[in-house]
Amino acid sequence: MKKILNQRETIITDMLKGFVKAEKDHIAVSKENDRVLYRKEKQEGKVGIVIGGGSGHEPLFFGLLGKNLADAVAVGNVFAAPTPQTVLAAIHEANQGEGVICLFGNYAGDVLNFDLAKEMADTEGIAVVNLAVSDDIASAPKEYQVDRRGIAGDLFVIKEVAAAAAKGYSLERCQRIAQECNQRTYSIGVGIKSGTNPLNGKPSFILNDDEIEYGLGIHGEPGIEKMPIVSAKDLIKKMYLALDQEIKAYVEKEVIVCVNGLGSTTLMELYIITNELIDLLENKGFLVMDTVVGNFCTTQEMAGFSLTVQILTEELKELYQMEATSPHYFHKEGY
Amino acid sequence: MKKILNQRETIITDMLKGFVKAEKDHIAVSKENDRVLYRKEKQEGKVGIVIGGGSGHEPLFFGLLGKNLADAVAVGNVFAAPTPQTVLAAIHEANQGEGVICLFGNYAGDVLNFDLAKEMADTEGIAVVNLAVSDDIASAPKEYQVDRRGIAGDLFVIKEVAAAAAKGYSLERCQRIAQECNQRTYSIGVGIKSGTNPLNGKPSFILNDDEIEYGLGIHGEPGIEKMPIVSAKDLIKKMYLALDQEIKAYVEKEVIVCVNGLGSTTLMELYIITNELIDLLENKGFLVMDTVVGNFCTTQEMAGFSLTVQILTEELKELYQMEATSPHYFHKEGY
Amino acid sequence: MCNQLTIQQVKDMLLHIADVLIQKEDELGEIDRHIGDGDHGTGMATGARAIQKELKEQESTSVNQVFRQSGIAMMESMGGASGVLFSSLFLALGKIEPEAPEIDVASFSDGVSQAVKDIKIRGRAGLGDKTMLDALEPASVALIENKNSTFVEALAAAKSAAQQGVENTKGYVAKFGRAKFLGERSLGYQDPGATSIAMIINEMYQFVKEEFK
Amino acid sequence: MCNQLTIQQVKDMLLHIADVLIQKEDELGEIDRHIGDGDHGTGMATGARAIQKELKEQESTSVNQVFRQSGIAMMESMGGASGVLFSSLFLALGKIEPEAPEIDVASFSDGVSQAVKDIKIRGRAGLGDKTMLDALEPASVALIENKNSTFVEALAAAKSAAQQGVENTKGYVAKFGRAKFLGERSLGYQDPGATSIAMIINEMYQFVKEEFK
Ligand SMILES: Nc1ncnc2c1ncn2[C@@H]1O[C@H](COP(=O)(O)OP(=O)(O)O)[C@@H](O)[C@H]1O
Ligand SMILES: Nc1ncnc2c1ncn2[C@@H]1O[C@H](COP(=O)(O)OP(=O)(O)O)[C@@H](O)[C@H]1O
Ligand SMILES: [Mg+2]
Ligand SMILES: [Mg+2]
Ligand SMILES: [Mg+2]
Ligand SMILES: [Mg+2]
Repeated sequence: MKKILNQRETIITDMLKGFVKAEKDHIAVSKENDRVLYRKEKQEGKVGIVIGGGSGHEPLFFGLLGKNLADAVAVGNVFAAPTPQTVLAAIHEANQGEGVICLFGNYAGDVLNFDLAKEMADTEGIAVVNLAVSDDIASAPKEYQVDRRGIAGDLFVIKEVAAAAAKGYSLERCQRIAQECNQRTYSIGVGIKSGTNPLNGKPSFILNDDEIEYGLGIHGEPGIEKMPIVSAKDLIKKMYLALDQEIKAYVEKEVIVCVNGLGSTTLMELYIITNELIDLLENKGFLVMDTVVGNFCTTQEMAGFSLTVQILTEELKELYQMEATSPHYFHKEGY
Repeated sequence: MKKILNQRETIITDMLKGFVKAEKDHIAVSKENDRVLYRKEKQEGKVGIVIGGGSGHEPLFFGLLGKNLADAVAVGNVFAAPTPQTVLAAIHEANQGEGVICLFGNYAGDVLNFDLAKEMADTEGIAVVNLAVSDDIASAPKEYQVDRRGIAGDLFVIKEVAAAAAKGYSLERCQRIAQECNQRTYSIGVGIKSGTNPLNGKPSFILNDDEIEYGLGIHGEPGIEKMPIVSAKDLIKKMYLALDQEIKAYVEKEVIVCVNGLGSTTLMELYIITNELIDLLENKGFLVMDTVVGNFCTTQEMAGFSLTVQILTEELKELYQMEATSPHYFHKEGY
Repeated sequence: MCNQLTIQQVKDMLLHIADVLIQKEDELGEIDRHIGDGDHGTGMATGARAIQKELKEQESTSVNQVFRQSGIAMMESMGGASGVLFSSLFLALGKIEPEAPEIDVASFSDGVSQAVKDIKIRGRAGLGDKTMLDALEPASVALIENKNSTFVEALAAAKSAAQQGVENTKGYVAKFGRAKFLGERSLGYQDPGATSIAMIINEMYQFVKEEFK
Repeated sequence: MCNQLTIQQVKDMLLHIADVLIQKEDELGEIDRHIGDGDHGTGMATGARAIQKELKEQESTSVNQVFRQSGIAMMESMGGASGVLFSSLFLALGKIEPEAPEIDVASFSDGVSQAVKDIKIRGRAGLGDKTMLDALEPASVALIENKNSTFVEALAAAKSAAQQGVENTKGYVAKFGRAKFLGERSLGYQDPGATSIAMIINEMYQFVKEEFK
């Protein structure tokens, strides 16, 4: 493994220190738990937004702390959900008396730890709602949508639920929006070359030079199948067809799209992919309201990418269009 | 080479198409030359900002088209400066009668092509100023600062010169600022693992598993020396000492910092690096006004990074602090 | 022959288990790489180091407390699925009534049964779902069957049951944890969490065999 | 024996050179990889394809026009340092007065001398700076010396001079182009641009040898 770091024992701490130094005016470390960062500026009387998960997916999650975005983040070890104590501390930092909503990817570890934290917060009288994002259509069939794992769809769910909180909506309304927004978000990914886990220096999987992993997870978990590498056109068509099964039944036709790089896939490739995807969506009668392209949810330096499509409602559209600013994601209408 | 693309002949076109589709409300292709993109919204009566260079460094350059940033971009082939005709078309798109300033990295190819374009524009009566960014301290000694090549320092120079133009400053004043800002910008990079040129599928260089290339250029040009890989602390100290030689004499102590990833170096590593760099700067009495961390100037999926420090003046600081928005870079005070 | 474990013995046993888990980091990681995200070894090693730190730095006034300290150390350090679930094992052993300076086979067996229940409630998985339960539940059954035997006999039976459980996981399709997304592709691979459980129980057995020989 | 090149012959010669440059893409890229950014082969091949397209699609009414069309095709397609500099070679040949349907050795040699001057002005490099000039300038000198010889003799001399020039670049430290940042590390490697020049002149020689045999 060739990575620039000090000892492997301190990678998370060193990374968080660097981040807080870079963002010193805006972001601070929780006094209760050094795996928790929070946004310094508080907006009074709103539902708190906690996000979190394992490390190794940067800029998710801490890169989304910001205005009209997340209030606090619970940071786990590499690819491991944060502990209940860490999540609880994040809840404390985000809580302003209106309740807290926690958003995380749907993985056994995250569900277990966030659920425990919620139980602990309950005993303190803090109302907490947990929502596990489950956008990865490759991981379970439609009938088991809530069992799917969470991948880059996190971005849209966090964006919109945080906007709802920033608008002053109640915890109940935020929860309803979170569910709806998660339900309307569909992603699929492929792996092209494994990244390496910085703790053990090992690749997550091995592929032949002409092979890709179709439908893989963002921790390098194997996907649906290994398949030969094909052209961007053919690959995106295959992926789009899988997405189309999920979205074709909607009467609403306005969508937002995210083409997410997993680490080392170049922006050049991501835009070549974008070109194919938008054509396919438009040919099927969808109206692409906005497209974001970049590395939001990574797996270390894995080569690969995911496509995310969210079917908008009027409400979600309004939330999506709200201005938002954070170190690694921003949204601004008209520039 | 494992990259997701169609034919290699169309990679630039496909990429630009994807980008324009993703940014359809804001960015369009020039009718004069399909290698030129421009920002649709025009701010009347300002100096036009043209940026450009070879492809393969995405998000530079087209990712910086935006509000208070660049007006038009001239896109070259992979690692090859744009042709004079392309640059001229970009000048046409950016020109609003107040003259145009072209910003690009200081490479023989870019200088030759931008100079030819300027000559062509001169004959049309368009006042053009060319500024070749030369921030890479590894590429030539201090006495030959203008001979240095341009790397991630492009970001700060473009940001500030574009802000000057947006403030309505004259072409002369923009030129003076561009020179000053370039002179006060210092970078140094290291390569850890080569990226591959998508046109020929070849790595730019080969390093042993325990070797890094110190001082390399953003096209994979060899650097100062190959050296064994060391800890983040030791490496950043070495790089900082080289930077310190350049910046220690300034009476101004306020700086901005960019930690730029070359492609596949993880954000985790970049923040570990940031942590070391900011400590060193602060220990030497510098005041870090702002830090940006991410992939701005890449070399395909190369592993490696560069450090950039700019010594601010009051004028540059004010320009830097101006709000700016583009698809892949934004600046907003307070969030 | 004495058939109780004292505070010190339980401490030594847990420290020994922790040593082994740290040594096995790569092996466990490798197993997780096939059907999960490859971090199970690192997770267990992190928990093991936390146990060592806690037990070496803190006094314990009961066997229960030793287990609780270990469980909390795991829960606060590991994260992930196994952070919650493996700490449940030790936390259940810490809950045995009454607080006592030693533990016998019967209490130990009851504690493990309680752990199986807790883990099932938390994780909602059952036997055959290709999780740590496939090793822990048969081990627990073997312990209860040997409630009145010696620690050595009971743990020998538990160890074999757990190992058989690990073997069985190879034939199961995962329904919980990261491997659940794999479907049939998880067939043929053993479950990492079950492997850790079998390791832990085996090391308990090795420890008591030495201790009571 | 005839010692002039007609419009058609110049076209054929340039198409032949273009074929060879396309074949040599990898070889030239490899040379650039050592001291530059590895794209010289791609650049020349791009220019070569543009020449082929232009010359096959467009009529030409003079030898000068053939050279100009080729130069413009390169300039508009290649970019990079070599886009400007290699097109200068053909643009200079296109500027020879008067416009004519054939070209003789003397005019050709004058055109190449003019190209050397243009390239020096544009690129500010000189002999020994490890650039294409290290091949082109000696070739130009050899052509002038053989102004009154046949094309075959003149190009034979030019070809040898250019090849020697490429050899010489191995001993130079680069002062222009990407390799200039390498300092002493550029020693021992030949310059890619000079290599292309030697290739082009060699193929001109091969072409006239066939044509006039
Ligand atoms: N719901 C569950 N019930 C019981 N055990 C589970 C459950 N989910 C996961 N596990 C266990 O956790 C193990 C994986 O642990 P680990 O790799 O450390 O965590 P993660 O899956 O978060 O990476 C699995 O092998 C399985 O035995
Ligand atoms: N200033 C210059 N004068 C003459 N030739 C130059 C100059 N700069 C570069 N070259 C030539 O260009 C060649 C490199 O061309 P190429 O690789 O296609 O372009 P780039 O350097 O833009 O990647 C060098 O080998 C050298 O011969
Ligand atoms: Mg994990
Ligand atoms: Mg080049
Ligand atoms: Mg795991
Ligand atoms: Mg080159």
